[in-house]
Formats: sequence, structure tokens, C-alpha cells
Amino acid sequence: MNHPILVAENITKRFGAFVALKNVSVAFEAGRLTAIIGPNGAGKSTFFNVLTGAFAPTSGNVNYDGHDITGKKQHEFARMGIAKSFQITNLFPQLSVLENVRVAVQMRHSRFQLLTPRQSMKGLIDQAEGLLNLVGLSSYSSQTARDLAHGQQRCLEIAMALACDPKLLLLDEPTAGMSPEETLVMMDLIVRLADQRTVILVEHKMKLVMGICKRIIVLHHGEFLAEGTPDDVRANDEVKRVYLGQSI
Amino acid sequence: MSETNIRRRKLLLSAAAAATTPFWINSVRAQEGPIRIGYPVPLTGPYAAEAKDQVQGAELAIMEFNESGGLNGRKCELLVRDTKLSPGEAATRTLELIEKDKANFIVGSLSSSVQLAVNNVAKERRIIYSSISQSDTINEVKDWSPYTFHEAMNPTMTAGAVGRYVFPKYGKRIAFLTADYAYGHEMVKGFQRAGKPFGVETLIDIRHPIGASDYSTFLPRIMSLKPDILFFCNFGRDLISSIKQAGDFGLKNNTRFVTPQLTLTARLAGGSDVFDGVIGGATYYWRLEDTVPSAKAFNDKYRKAYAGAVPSDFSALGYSSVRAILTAARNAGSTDSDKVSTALRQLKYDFTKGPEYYRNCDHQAVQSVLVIESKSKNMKDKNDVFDIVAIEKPDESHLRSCQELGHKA
Amino acid sequence: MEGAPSRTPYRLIATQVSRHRVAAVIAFLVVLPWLTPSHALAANILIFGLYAVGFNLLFGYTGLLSFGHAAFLGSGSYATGVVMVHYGWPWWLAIPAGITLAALIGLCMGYLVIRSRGIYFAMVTLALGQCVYFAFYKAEAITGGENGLRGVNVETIDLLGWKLDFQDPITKYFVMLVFVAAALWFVSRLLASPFGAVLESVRENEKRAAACGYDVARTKLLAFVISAAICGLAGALRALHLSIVPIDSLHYLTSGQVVMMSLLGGMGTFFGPFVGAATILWVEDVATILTKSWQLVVGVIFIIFVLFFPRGIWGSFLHWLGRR
Amino acid sequence: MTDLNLLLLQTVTGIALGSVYALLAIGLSLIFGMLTVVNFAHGAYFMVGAYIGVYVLSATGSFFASLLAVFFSTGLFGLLTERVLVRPLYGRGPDYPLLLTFGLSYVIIDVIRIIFGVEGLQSSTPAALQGSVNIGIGYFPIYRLFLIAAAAVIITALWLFIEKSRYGLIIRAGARDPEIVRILGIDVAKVWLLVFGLGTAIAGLSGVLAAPIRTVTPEMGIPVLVESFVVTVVGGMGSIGGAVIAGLLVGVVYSLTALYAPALAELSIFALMALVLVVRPQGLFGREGLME
Repeated sequence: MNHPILVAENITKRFGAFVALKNVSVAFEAGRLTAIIGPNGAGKSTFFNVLTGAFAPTSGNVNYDGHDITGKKQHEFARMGIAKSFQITNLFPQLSVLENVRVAVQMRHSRFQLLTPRQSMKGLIDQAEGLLNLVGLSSYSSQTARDLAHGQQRCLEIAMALACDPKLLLLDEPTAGMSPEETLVMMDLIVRLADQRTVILVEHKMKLVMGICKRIIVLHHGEFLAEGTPDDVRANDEVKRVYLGQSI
Repeated sequence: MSETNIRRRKLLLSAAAAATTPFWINSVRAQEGPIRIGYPVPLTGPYAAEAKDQVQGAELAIMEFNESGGLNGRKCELLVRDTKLSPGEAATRTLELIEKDKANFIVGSLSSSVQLAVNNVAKERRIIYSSISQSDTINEVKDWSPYTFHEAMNPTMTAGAVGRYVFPKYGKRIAFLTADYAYGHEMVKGFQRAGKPFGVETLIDIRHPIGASDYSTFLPRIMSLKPDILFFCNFGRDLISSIKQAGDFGLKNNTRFVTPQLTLTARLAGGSDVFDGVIGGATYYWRLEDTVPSAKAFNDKYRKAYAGAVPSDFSALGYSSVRAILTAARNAGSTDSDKVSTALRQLKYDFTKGPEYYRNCDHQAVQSVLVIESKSKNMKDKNDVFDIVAIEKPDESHLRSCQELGHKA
Repeated sequence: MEGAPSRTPYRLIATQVSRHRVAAVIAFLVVLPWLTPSHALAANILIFGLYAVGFNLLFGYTGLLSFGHAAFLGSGSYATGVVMVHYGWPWWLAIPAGITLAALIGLCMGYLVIRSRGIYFAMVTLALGQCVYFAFYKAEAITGGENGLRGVNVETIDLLGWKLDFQDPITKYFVMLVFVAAALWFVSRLLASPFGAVLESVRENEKRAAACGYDVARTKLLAFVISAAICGLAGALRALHLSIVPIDSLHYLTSGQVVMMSLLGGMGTFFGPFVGAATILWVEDVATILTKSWQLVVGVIFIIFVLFFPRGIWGSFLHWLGRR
Repeated sequence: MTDLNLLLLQTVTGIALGSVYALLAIGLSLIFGMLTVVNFAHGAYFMVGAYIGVYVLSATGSFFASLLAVFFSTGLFGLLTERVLVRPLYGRGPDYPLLLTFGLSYVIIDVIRIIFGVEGLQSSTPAALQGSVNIGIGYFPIYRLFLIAAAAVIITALWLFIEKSRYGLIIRAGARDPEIVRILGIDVAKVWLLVFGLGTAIAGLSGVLAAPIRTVTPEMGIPVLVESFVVTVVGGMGSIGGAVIAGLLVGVVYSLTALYAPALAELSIFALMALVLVVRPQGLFGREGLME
């Protein structure tokens, strides 16, 4: 087993009286494509938000590369090499597709530079164009982001997430609301991305992840249920019971 | 039409405009054409009624001047501008009046801050400004200039006269409810200055924010001190609100309410019950006609011009300030600032309320001060709301001395 | 958008104007004094236009609606006035003093408000703006309190032996225009810079900007301070223009005025603030002569724009040009 | 009068003052909690309430009639405002209704000036409530005691309406999540309309209640707006209980500062607000995250 890059220890998250996550401990291996699955209300998204720092856990902590990152600010995650895409499309809607990625790329180079024209920083534009190429959006670079089709917007978001050259990429239901064709394109892209970095994927549709993931974690009612290879999970009685009636 | 065409036309137009606009606007003031008096007053906002009176008074003076032949045939016109009671707005309007309208004189304003703003703009450009709003600051050497005249009374005179009337009559233990700005502070100083010879004791001086809507929080403490006299050193709506609320607290039962400046407009807005028995000072009150001939003459002219209306303090100030300047211009035979300034200094006049003149060192109009009491009974008509209880004759010794103000003379 | 092909002459003009936006605005400002009914009005448009430019940097480009910007206009004016009146500083040194104080107050205020968002931001800036108002109001010995500060007088400007009559309205206007032009150049560069891109991204989507690795709070704070400094410069010029500093320059209605100007002109556009300032001041100037109900006129125009032309005058015009 | 009595009297004064603040803030908070609209014309509705109240009082002689007239007329005015002006702006971001109501306040003030003149109206205390009475710690105006009672009645009525009635249930649910209300098959637009009208009606009521102690002028709503903002920020936007408690708190803080350092009274409420912002940015009773 590779060394774990991200470790969640005893995560509990309460919203008032409601317990969304109960004592969940999971270690994610470096270089793997791991999926977190579970039926509706399993606490997947809450878990994702705790992992990416959007929510502070009520108790427990998250370690990244041996450092405790619980309670760190959002922007610090990107700077440490953790990138994410959101469940609901989250772009800069009125900016051009290229500018969306260019701004994301810029983060590592210039944050408080006041007087240099951004158009003169050719290197950044080239990098952004490279990323657009990777996700297949080169021909849309001058369009406004909000005018893209849904699937393209999701791809754009991935390009933006990649802009900080992350070691760890977390994706929250990247294929939500996509057509079957778009889903295929996205899955293909995710597999390609997983070659070079650790990818953690939250997914509702179990079928999708079975073919591509090395490791799967199953949550249920806010608790850890099972973990293992797709085959292990498929064979697990508990999981079967939870996904009652669904073909796995 | 294409965009470029429009642009070219605009450019041509502005070039033409540039050609006709002289760059030396500032250097020579018109000695020909009509005499222009710029008149920045708060036409809109809370003191619009007072401003209207000021305008009517000024227009009456100008009508008379023009009917009597003007300055060697040169007629006068009044350029009324709205200050919105804002010093910034007033400064802009004054700049416009001087730079664009070539006003020969500036008269007007109705607040301490506005008159100081107008004065600063006018004096920098050596234009005579006659202020018709109360202020002590404008007399002081820092704001004053040879072109600054102050037609209105100042707090030292007003509060002094009222104080000298009330202290012997109503008692020496006094309290103040003061609007926290120059006008209020100056009035307090005026009362205390007048009270010194009487040995009055100031129990408390509470400063309230200007424009406050609720005065209740200041009243229990005043009540607990049981003063003989409570001075309301505030103006307009603040005065009405605070007098009303103090009355509600039952303060009036043991304490006499006094305010430095009791105006007809405030009294009519507040009502007879609220003001009943309140004593205050006034520049002018129309019942002066019973004793002063010039007041009778002024009232008659005013009634005739404005459908029977009686002039208020502000009408009288507007009238006498404009008439004084025009008389001085006639005496000087010119509208030149320096010549008219000299003529004003030499002027002795009686336009509305008995003899007046401008003190040489600070150009303060030395005049009589009326002390009036608000009544709720025996009223002849709706404007008969005050009794004149005392008149203090014009007397320089009641003013702060020239040295005190920082003047040499 | 950049690189979009300009097919029609309208688009061509739009592209050209936006490419040389600083030059275009300055060209307009150079001829402005001959278009307005009075030179004093032109100077006010110049000053309030710059005030709106500063405000627009925050509202239009960063998406933060402040209702406390009078604090910066006013403190800029006061600092300039106070060092001239009480300490005898020359005018050219007093202007940076105004900018500095406005920026400092911006830093303090920004530190307190930057955590709040949306509508809350508007309300808190309003209340803090009132705090600044009271502070200056109470410091009567320095600021003149309610009376305002008088005596910010400049008679002539000595430019290496070349004497300029600052009382001449045109000379005064062009001296002020030099400062405004410099500020416009700075703002234009800023907007085109990488930091400008971060501002836009914060406006567009704060969450996303943070996920990209930008410290949203610090970015906003810096924008807040720069915006304050520009408004401070506008205030400094206003003190010189009027030769007084009125206390109502700190009042919340002065904050509201700049909000109206920005929205009416077109927020998030470079020229919009000047269009808005010119429109409101002009309408006020004209409406005051025609009717006492100038506030009604201004209010109704404003409501119509909020309802039907949220892009503002200039924004709608650009939009129309772009669609031709 | 002993010092303790003075302190108590000052506190009662503060409560009377605070009950006006509380009423004002409730209306503002109600509208915000439900519609996320900050009503910048709130002070203008307060002023309109005072004008209509004084006018009806002088026409009918009945203070009670003037209260009713104001409640329904300013309420109706609010309904119209929401329906015609505010509704088209939903979904365009919270800034737009704010800007619209800011412009609207300009218009309302000037319209009142045109109808009633710029000088303001004379407003006198209803005959039965004139004078002052000894409340054990000193004399206190009867009308201000009435004001405290009236505010208590209005607040209780509103509380009963919100907690016990069917509409109240919808309002509470809607404030948490408009989606839920929509799913329940209720026309959210109607609920919002009603809430806006209710908020403005309460603003109008506070205006007519304050009229006898203040001067009724077109500009009387301007300082009131800022003060009610301070109260809602302290209490927490969208929290009705917070508005009441913060209103009273601000009144008492103002009053006690006025006793010891009158010059700082006005500043004190802003200092209180700044303190609350630093310690608890969402306000004393505000829910976290509502502002986002």
C-alpha cells in the first residue's frame, strides 16, 4: 500500500441536533483514484466539504501529507496543492472561458501585482490554453463561461482546478446532470487525470465508478460502512443491503 | 448619422463655446448693466419657509430701489439660488454666482455653517457678502474680511439681551439644553457672559446632537436639579421638539423656558400650547409697528406687496441687508467692492426697527434687540402670538470688544 | 470581449474607446467646462466623477456595495484642509495628506467590515461611516465641527516660476484635471493588472476565487483601501475647489449619492462613473431652477434605471453598441 | 430625587425610547428575514405613518382611529410597493431592492413635501394622555408610558400571529427556506407580499406613535433609518426577538450614556454596534450564514 496522502480521523459533523457524520475515519492513498459512494443522505457531500475545508468538523481532524489541515482557510488548500470542483457548477460566469482558467493559473504567480498589464504575461495565457486543450475546450476560449453547455462548464471547472497543479484533486459528483455522452467524456478525462495525481471522487451513481476506481469507500447514514476494491465492495453484504434493489 | 459625425459636431460646438467664453472672467466685474445681487438661501429643506421670507424681503428692497431710479439708471436684479441648507452646495452656488453670473454682491444664507462657507468663497474673490444669519464666528478676525458684513444679530447680543431681561425676573439657577454646534455653544457663552454681573449659577449644560428627534433622555437629570430657568440653545425643529418634550415631562411647572431666538415661523409651526410662556429674543416682530415708525412703514409696504402678509424676522433681515447695500452703492456711486464697503461702514440707517449702523472693526450691524414672550390668550389674529416685553437699545458695549475678536481697532 | 472580431463601425468605436479608455475619458473632461452651464458645475462633475470611480472600483469591479464611502471623501477633504489651515502646508503636499488619511481610515474600516458580506456589508459600512462622521464632528477644534473648515484658500499656484491664478475657474479646473487624469491612469492599469483579474473573480464568485487559492479577505481589504485612497483624492480636490470643507461631506447621504451616480452611470464600466456624476449633478442643477422637487426628479430617474436599465446609462449604451 | 431614582427614571426613559427602536427594527427585520430585502425606505414609511396619523387625528379626533388608519394605509402602500417595484427585482441580487428603496425614499419624502408642505405638521398629544404622572421614582410623561404599553401590545400581537397562526407558520418556514414553502404548494409571492406590507404597516405604526413626541417633518425618517439599522445589526438581521431586545438595549444604552456623558450619547449606540460586530458579527440573535 502507498503512503496515505489524506487522512480523516474520527470526523464528526453536527448541524444543530442533526448528526451528518459520525466518527468517520478514512485514509486515502497517494496516486490512487478513490471514490466515495453511498445512497442519498449518506453524508458524502458533508464529508467532501470537511475534507476540502469548506466545513470545519465538529470533532476529529484531517491530515494532509502529514500536516494537520483542519480549520485551514479555503485559499490555503489550493496553495498546498489541494484542488476541488464543486457539486453545483461554480465558475466566474461573466468572464471568458480563457480568463476563467487564466485567473486560476495566475494564482501561483501573481496575486497582488497592481500595475503590470495581465495581457503581457504570455506564459500564463499559454498555460491556460494548454489546460483548455487538455479538457477539450480550446475552441471555446473567447466565449463567456455562462454560455457554455453544462458538460463543458464541468470540464472548465476541472481545468480551473488543475490550474494550481494540484497533487490532490477532489471532485464532488462531476457528472451530475450530464447527458450519457457528456458523462463518458468526463469519465475518460478523470481517468487521464488520475495518472498523474491522487483523485478523490464523490459519486452518487455507483455503477460509474466501479469500472475506473481502484478503491471505493462506502458511507451510509453518516457512518463508515465499507472500504475496498470494486470487487470487495460489490461482494459486501452490508453494501448490498444498503443499495437494496439496485444492481451493483 | 454616424458616430464620428456626431463627435465632430460636438467638437465644433465646444470649440465655438470656448471661443466665446472669456478666460479673464475673474479679473473685471461688470460696472455696466444691471447690478446683480446673488442670494443663496435654503429654498428647499426644513427652512424653506424662512428662506421664502428672506426672498420676499429682498425683493421688496430691490423693487423700491428700481422704482426710485436705481444707481444712475442702473437697475438691480436678485439672483436667488438654492443652498439646500448645505455648505458645500452653497459654496458651489456662490462660485457660480461670482464666476458665471458676475454677481456684484452676495447676500443671504440661513445657518452658521452655510454663511461661513459663502463668506469664505466671497472674501477670497473680494466680493461683498452680507450675512443674514446669526453667528459670532463670522465677526472674529479669522473668518472676517473687509468685504464681510453681518446684518443679523449675533449670539452675544441676542443671548445677552434676553439674559439681562430674565435673570432679575426669574432667578439665578440656570440650566442649558444646547444643540452641539457653534450656534448653540455661542448662545450659551452669550447667556453666561450676560449672567456674570447677576451672579448666576450654571447647574448643567447638556449638549444634544443637532437634529436629534428625542430629548427625553436629557430631561430627568435637568428635572432633578430644579433650575429656575432652562435655556433651549437650539433652533427650528430641535427647539420645537425639545420644548414640547420638556413640557410633557412637566418641567414647565417650576421652571421658566427661555430660548435665545424665538421666531414667528417656529412659533407657528409648534403651536400655542407648546410655546406658551416661552421667552426669547428676536430681530424683528411685526408688532413693533405700534411703537417704531420705520417698522410701520415697512409692514405697510410688505402687506401691500404680499397680499396682506406680515413680515417675519427673516423678511426684515432680507429687506434691510439688501437695502443697506444698495443705499451704500448709491452713496458710493459705484458697485466697486472697496468703495461700497467704505460706504457701508459710513452708513447710518433705519429701515425696519429703529437706528442701526455697522461697527467699524467687524462690520456687525449694531441694532436693537427685542425680547418677546409667547402667548396663548388675547390674540388679535393668527400672527399675533408674542408680546414684546422689552427692547434693548443698540449699544456697542453689549458686543464683544474689537480686541476680543482679534481686530486691531 | 478581447479578440472578438469587430464587424461593424459601432463595434470598432466601442473597441477603440475601450482600448484607449483613459484617453477617451480625459478628452471628455477637457471639453466638459464648455459644455456645462457653469465652470463650478464642471469642477463638481470632475470631483464627484473621481469619487464615483473610486467607489466603482469596489462596487462595480469587486462587487462590494458600500454605503459609507463619504467617510473617505470627507476625510480626504479634512486632512487636506487641516494641514493647510492649521499647519500651513502647501497645497501640493496637502493632497497626499488627504489621500493618506482616507486610506488609513479605509484600512481600519475595511478591517472591521471585510468579514461581512452582501447586504450586511452595506449596512455596516453605513454605520461605520456615521462613526467617522461623529468623530470629525466632535473634533471641533481641528475640523470646525458643524461650521465646517474654512480658509482652504489657494490664490496662486507657482509652477517653477510660472504663476497660475487658482481663482480662475478654468485654471483651477485644469490643475485638478491633472490629478484626476493620473488617478484614472492608475485605476486603468490596476484593472488591467493581475490584481484586477483577482478583483473580477472575487466579484464573480467569491467561493471559486478562494478555491483557486486567492485570499479573498485580503484582496477585498486591499481593494477597499485603494478605493478609499481614490475617494480621498477626490475629497482633497474638493477642499481646494470649494475652499471650505463642509461636515456633510461625511454624511451618509453623500455616500448614497455616489451609489446613485455609479449605478446611474453604469457600474463596472470605466466611463460610467463620470456619466453618472454628470447626469445627477446636471439634473440637480437644472431641476433646482425649474422645480423645488428636484429630489423627486432624481429619485424617479434612479428608480427607472434600477428597474429597467440596471446597466446604467453608459453600460446600456455599450451594450447597445455591442449588439449592433 | 435620589441618584438611584434618577438612574431608574433614566432607564425607564431608555425603555420608552427603545420601544420605538424595537418597533422600527421589527419591521425591517421581518422584511429582511423573509425576503432578504433591506428596506432603505423604512424611515420614509415611518414618516408617512406619522403624517397620515396626524392628519386623521385632526380630522376625526380619535387617536385609535388614526392608529387603525395608519396601519392599513401604510400597509397597503407597502403592498403596492412590493407588487409594483420590488417584485420585478427578485433574483437580481440583494443590492437591487436596496437601491430601489433608497431611490424610493427620495421620492416619498418629496411627495410628502408637495402634499403637506416643507414645514411639517403640528402634532399634539391626545388629550387623555397629556401631562406626567409620578411613577414612584419621579414624574414621567403619561404618553411615554402609553408608548411602552402600545409597543408591548403590538409586539405581542405580532408574536402571536407569527407563532400561533397558520400564516405565521408559513412565514417562519419561509424565512428558513423558501423552497419548503414552495414545495408545500403555497404561493411564496403572496407570502412575501404580505410580509412586506406587514413590515411597512408596523413602520407606519411606530411613526404615528412617535408623532406626538417628535416634530412631524418630511425628513423625520432619515435619522430613524440609520438608528434602526444599528438596532437590527445589533439584534441580528432577520431575528424578531433580536430586534426587540436590541431595540430596548440600544434605548437604555443611549439613555444611560446621556445621563453620564450626554455628548457621547449618539456615539454610544454606534460603539455598541461596533463591539457586537467584533464579538459576534451575525448580531446577538442572528443566525450565522444568513448574510451570504
